[in-house]
Amino acid sequence: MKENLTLIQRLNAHPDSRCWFVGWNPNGTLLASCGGDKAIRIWGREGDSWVCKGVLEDGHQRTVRKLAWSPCGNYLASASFDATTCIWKKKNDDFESLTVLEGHENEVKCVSWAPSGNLLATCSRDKSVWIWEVDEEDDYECVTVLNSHTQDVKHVAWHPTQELLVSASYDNNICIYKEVDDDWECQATLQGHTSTVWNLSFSATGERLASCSDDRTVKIWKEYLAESGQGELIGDISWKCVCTLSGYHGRAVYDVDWCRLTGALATASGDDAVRVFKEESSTDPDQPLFSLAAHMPKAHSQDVNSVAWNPKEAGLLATCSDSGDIAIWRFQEQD
Amino acid sequence: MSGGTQLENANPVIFERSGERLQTAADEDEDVHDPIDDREIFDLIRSINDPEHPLSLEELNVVEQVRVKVNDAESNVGVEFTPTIPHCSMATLIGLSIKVKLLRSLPDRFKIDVHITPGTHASEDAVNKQLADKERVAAALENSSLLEVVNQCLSTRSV
Amino acid sequence: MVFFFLFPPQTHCPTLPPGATVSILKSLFQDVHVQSLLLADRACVYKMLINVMDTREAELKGLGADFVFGFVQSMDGERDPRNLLLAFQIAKRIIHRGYSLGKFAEELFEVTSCYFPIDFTPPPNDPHGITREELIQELREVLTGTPKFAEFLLPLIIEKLDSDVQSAKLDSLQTLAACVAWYEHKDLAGFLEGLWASLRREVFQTSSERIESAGLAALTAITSCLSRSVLSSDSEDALSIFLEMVLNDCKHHLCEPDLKLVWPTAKLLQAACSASNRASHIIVAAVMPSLIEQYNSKNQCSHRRTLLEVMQRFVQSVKSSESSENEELVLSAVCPSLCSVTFAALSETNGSLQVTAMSVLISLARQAGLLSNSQIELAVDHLARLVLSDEDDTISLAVISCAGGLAELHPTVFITNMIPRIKKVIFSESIQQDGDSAQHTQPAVRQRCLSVLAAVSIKPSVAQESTPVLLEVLGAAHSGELGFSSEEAVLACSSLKTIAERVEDTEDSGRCFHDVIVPRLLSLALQAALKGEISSAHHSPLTQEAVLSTMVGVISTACSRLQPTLAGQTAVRFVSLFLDGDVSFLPGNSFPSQIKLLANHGDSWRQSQMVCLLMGCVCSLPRTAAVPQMERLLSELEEMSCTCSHVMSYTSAAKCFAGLLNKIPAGDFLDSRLQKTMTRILSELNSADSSVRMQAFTLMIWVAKALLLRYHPTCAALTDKLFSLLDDADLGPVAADGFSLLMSDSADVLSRACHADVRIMYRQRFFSENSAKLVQGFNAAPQEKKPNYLKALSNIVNKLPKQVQVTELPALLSLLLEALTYPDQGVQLSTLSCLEPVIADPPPALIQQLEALVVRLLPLTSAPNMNVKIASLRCIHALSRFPEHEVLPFRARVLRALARPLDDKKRLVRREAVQARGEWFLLGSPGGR
Amino acid sequence: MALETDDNDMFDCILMADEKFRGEGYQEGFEKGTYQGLQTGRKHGASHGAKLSTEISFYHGFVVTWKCLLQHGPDPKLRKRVKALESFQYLIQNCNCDDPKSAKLQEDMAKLRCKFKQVCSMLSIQTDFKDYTKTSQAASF
Repeated sequence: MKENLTLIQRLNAHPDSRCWFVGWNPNGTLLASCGGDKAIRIWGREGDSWVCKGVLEDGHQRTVRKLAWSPCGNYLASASFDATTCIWKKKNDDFESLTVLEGHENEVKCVSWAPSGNLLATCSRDKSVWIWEVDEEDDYECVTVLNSHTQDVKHVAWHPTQELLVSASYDNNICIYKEVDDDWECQATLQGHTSTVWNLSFSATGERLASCSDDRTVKIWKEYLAESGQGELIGDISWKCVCTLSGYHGRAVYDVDWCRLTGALATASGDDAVRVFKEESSTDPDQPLFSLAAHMPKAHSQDVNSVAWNPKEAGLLATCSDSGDIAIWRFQEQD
Repeated sequence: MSGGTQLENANPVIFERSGERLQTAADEDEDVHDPIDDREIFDLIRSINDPEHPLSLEELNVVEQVRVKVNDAESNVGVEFTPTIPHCSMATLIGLSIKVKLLRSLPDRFKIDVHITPGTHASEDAVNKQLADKERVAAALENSSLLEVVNQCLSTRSV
Repeated sequence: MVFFFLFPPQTHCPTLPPGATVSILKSLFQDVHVQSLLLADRACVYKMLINVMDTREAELKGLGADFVFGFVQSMDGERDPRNLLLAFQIAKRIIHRGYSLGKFAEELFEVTSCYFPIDFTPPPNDPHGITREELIQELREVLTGTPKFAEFLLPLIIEKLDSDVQSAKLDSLQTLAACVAWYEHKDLAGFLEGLWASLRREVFQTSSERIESAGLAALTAITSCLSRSVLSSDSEDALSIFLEMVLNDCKHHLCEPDLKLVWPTAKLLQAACSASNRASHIIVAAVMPSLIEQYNSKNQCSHRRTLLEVMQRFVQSVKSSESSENEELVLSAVCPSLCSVTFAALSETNGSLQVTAMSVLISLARQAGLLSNSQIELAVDHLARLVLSDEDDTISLAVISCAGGLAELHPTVFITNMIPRIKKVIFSESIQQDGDSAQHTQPAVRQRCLSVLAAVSIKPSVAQESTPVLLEVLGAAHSGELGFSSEEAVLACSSLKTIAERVEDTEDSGRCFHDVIVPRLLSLALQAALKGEISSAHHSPLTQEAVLSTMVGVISTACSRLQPTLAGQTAVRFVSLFLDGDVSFLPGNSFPSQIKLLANHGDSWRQSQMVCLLMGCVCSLPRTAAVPQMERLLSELEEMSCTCSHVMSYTSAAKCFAGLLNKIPAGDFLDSRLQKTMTRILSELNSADSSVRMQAFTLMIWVAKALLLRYHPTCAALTDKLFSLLDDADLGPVAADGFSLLMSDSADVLSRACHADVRIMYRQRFFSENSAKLVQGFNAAPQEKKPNYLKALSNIVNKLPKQVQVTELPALLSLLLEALTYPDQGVQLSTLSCLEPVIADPPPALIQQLEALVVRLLPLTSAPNMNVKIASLRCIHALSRFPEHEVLPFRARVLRALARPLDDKKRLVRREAVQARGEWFLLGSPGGR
Repeated sequence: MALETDDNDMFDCILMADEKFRGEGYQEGFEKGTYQGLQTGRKHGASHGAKLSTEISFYHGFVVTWKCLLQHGPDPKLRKRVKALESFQYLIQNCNCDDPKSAKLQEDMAKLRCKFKQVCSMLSIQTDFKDYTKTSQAASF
């Protein structure tokens, strides 16, 4: 059971530093990583091994915390502790810095692109979430500043199909935002975690949301529409926690990623392990059961910070760690 | 922080430094494996300078050997520290210094937890949570003014 | 500028008619505005003034206060530090040579004090090399020079103490301490409160130790000033009033339950207390009782220990009066309760409390005539109990030193009480219940007893009692009674040695060793040797090398301290014993008639190795003592060293030979003797198939050393031979090690302690004469021989004083760096240990080699051998102090490399790694460096 | 009789004195207390009110000025900005600062500050006058 997560390659991606994040481009050909060395690295396949295709340096003065590929795959956004967000544009095989989004008072913790590609969300320790609008000529304009959290905002993520934004925070809560007559509002606040919520990931359809936390659990939230059933009925959407994965992780869970192809749920944890959970087939959607499908105890020599399923190649998994390493895994199901 | 400004707790009780660890024959013996033990961890942190007094954390009894727990085999370290006064605004800084000292001095296989001794500080939970948040610790160490204070706490050259 | 031609600085001008000086000066002061002159000309004026002050003092004093005024005007507004130094000198002369200040005291003060505190920092590479310290010192001597300044200076100091600038505080405090030395009570009276307030603040809220101690020193100075002046003062007692103020502000801190501020308070009060006998009386009376009461009321150990330490410091700081006969002692009132507290603490279970208590005990005992006999008895009882019972090392160490201290002050109690008890314990033999075997006192206890015996024997009277016990132990060990181990025999010997070193050198202590101890040792050793030959039953530990060599230590220490007559006798006895088997002076006779200790006994090494005892004696005697039958002695020793097959025997013989040779006065006898030996040595060494090459080599190296020490020319021939041997197939490595023997002091022979003829700087001399040869040899040598040269090199450089290393380093650096890459641990270790001090203060040549240095050092931090790891880590630690811009580029690399030793299996390695890595982290980081 | 009563009176006074004085003492104390309480309360309220109103009026002035600057311009970009300014203005006007007790005031202020940040960003103004919005200082992390 534990053998079905196999290491394909290990890359010393950010030597003498930590690697904070790894992310695949939409068609799964490129992997982007960033870390404490203020650098962004682009990795691509050559033959059957992964090699560094490029390094994006001196875009930021401090740690680059997270990255986001635009849905079209031609833009890369980077969030940094230097309080700025940088937009990089792909020029054939190279990337060039397009603009720098300023406004946050301190560390920007996360950036995320809406499915349409017209909206960009950023969040920061200054407790605010900003939404930016992108126009044809690559101009970015802040359309709103949201202050629904009382603490450091750790993560923002967009719904895969709708213009729905979720954010996770040091205040243990998750907020869900929606645009109501061209003004963004916090629609719901999901409470349940007992410590910092580090990361969020929607299921393929977006009716379910996975959250992971410093409280060493992963929670699955499900959307319940108001009685009338009509989707467009604005307001009183509600999300309920339908499942809590506890007792699996030895320390904080820093990242969770829900594979859009297989539905497998991968987690990255401070206990150096990478785990994959599968939903038991034919379980009640209101009380789903997830079981540990794979567990790689010493996946990295230090904390695992990020985990990402390849969007096109089912079972291909990338992880990264405080050790500065990136690891590429293959997850095979065995019946 | 600076010598000139009025101290929050101008007159702390001063405790005596414990002597150097006694060396045993085993220490000299190539073949013996000395596990990392509580005293060793304590020796790492006891000499840290307090951010506002010209004294070490040991002399202020902020750290004590009994509040250090290490498990070499399982690679984890737990340290509890006791702020000199329950409203000490330096608590976070002291905790940060301890954490950084351990990060710099221990093999990276170790998981390091630094907490305030239960019931000894007004905003105990907040401080503990902040110290446990590695993202914020990392950010703190990129903040030169914070890093400066921490380095001064860790520097061996006397102020 | 006519004056400058008239008064060329530093020259006397007798031609000048009397009175001319005065008029010239007058017009100078009137017509010249000095500060508008050029720097150099101003300097000229000052030099001229100094000059005339030295030559024409009387005339100048005739000018009266006008002279002072003139000077004040001319220096007013001086900016240049060089000129300031001159101006200050003039001011000093004015003050110290009693020029009348008239009504210009304040002016003179103003014009100088405006530079206080000095905040001058010399420009980089300043050619005039004027330091801030010079200026501070000069100015201080001016300001503190006369009580006339008191009314101006003291307020100024109080003001400056408020400054946030640390250096200003420090300077003010030191100036305060300095000026008070000259003042009387009346000069201080008005400012005491202000001064005290500032001092208290500085000590309570200090941010640096230097300021704290300066503050305390100032307080002491003030207190002693008041103590002085009170004798003359008519009405109120200034001292007690001041101390009352101090006590009122402080005392309550000593009584606060949570001991807040105990330490700073105690320090203040102790500073005052140490100022004078009267101060001690007042403070102690006011403080001690409440401290003792506090102690008894506390039950938390850490609190008690703190209090006890505070008390100990007070006892220490008490100043006993010069004429203490009739006066009652400061502490006599509190002594009883203090003792009971101390004894109570001694019987506590808490170790640190006991240790503190012992330090109190010592400080009490140091107060002459304070402790009563019964109290000392009691103290000794406690110590004895601790020696016999307590397992903890720290405590037993403390006990031993405490016992030593007490025994020096109160020997009798130890003779009557301690020693008998210890003796009883050492030789006690209790049968276990199950009765299978005789159960002796545990080794640990015995060891402590033996060390205590050594520690307490400083007074001859005590030694008289303690040494017999130790000899008895050896006797028992020899005859195998009571199961004494050879370790215990060794310990007994080293205790004897300690006594031989520490016992006060008196007629009868010397006698005791000459008459009793040395003969007894000899006879024991001899019995053991002979017994060993016959019965193979019980082998006496006294034939073991470890025991013998410590015995040598005893004998040589004893002999080196003998008075001439006794020395002569001893020499005769030993020589006749070893040459003619004369055992007459040995106790416990029953020796066979025919003993020939120096004859070649084939395999009977037990007798032949006895020669080391001979060495211990004849090589350590004062050079005045004549050694009889020298010629015969030398030839027999040479014979033995070249023929005997037992390592210790032939080595000792060689050492003994060398030891004697070193002291033989230069002349034909010496040269002819040397010739014989040289030819023999060389012939043996040159015949490749000789069976005794090793022996010959040993003799050679020791002879070489003997000659090297006394700068004897023949030495060169031997060292050349030694160099050539570095290429020798079998002797190569030994030869390399030989160099460390040449360069290092040997414990038991050829040392200054043994009155050997040791010239100063013989190492440097040897080095400068031979380093070139070494380098050539290295370059010429075949690859597989090179290590020998490197080892030899590091052996030599290792022992050189640092300044020599630094000067010679450039020539050798490449070799040393190469040495680091050789796998031989010995080479690595010695190279590292000689690199470390050089790195700590690097010459330019080294900085250029930085890259190479780092490349070679880093791998060594994960070497197999822990000492190599430690040494290399120390070097890397030292590297972090190189100029920042030089080392910064290596930071990441070093930090990465040092991550591994952090997880080393040896704690000592980890410790070094942590320290080194910590420093490198601080490099180039804000607040770091 | 009279005497007696007198006596009683006298004794009464003496007996009662204690309570009487305690009562008076209490009264005085109470009044003093209330007065001082009010005083400090007023001071506190005043200073806070002042802070708030300066902040709000600053925003107001800010909006008005920028609207003037941007008003007449066809450029769609400008329009957006004006729109943003208008919504900011709307918030300012509907901020119920007349009721200091209401929790809504805090909400509104939060909204205002957010909007301010957004507008600044839109107008690409270096908000170096962050006195109102700035929350963190150097030593925090």
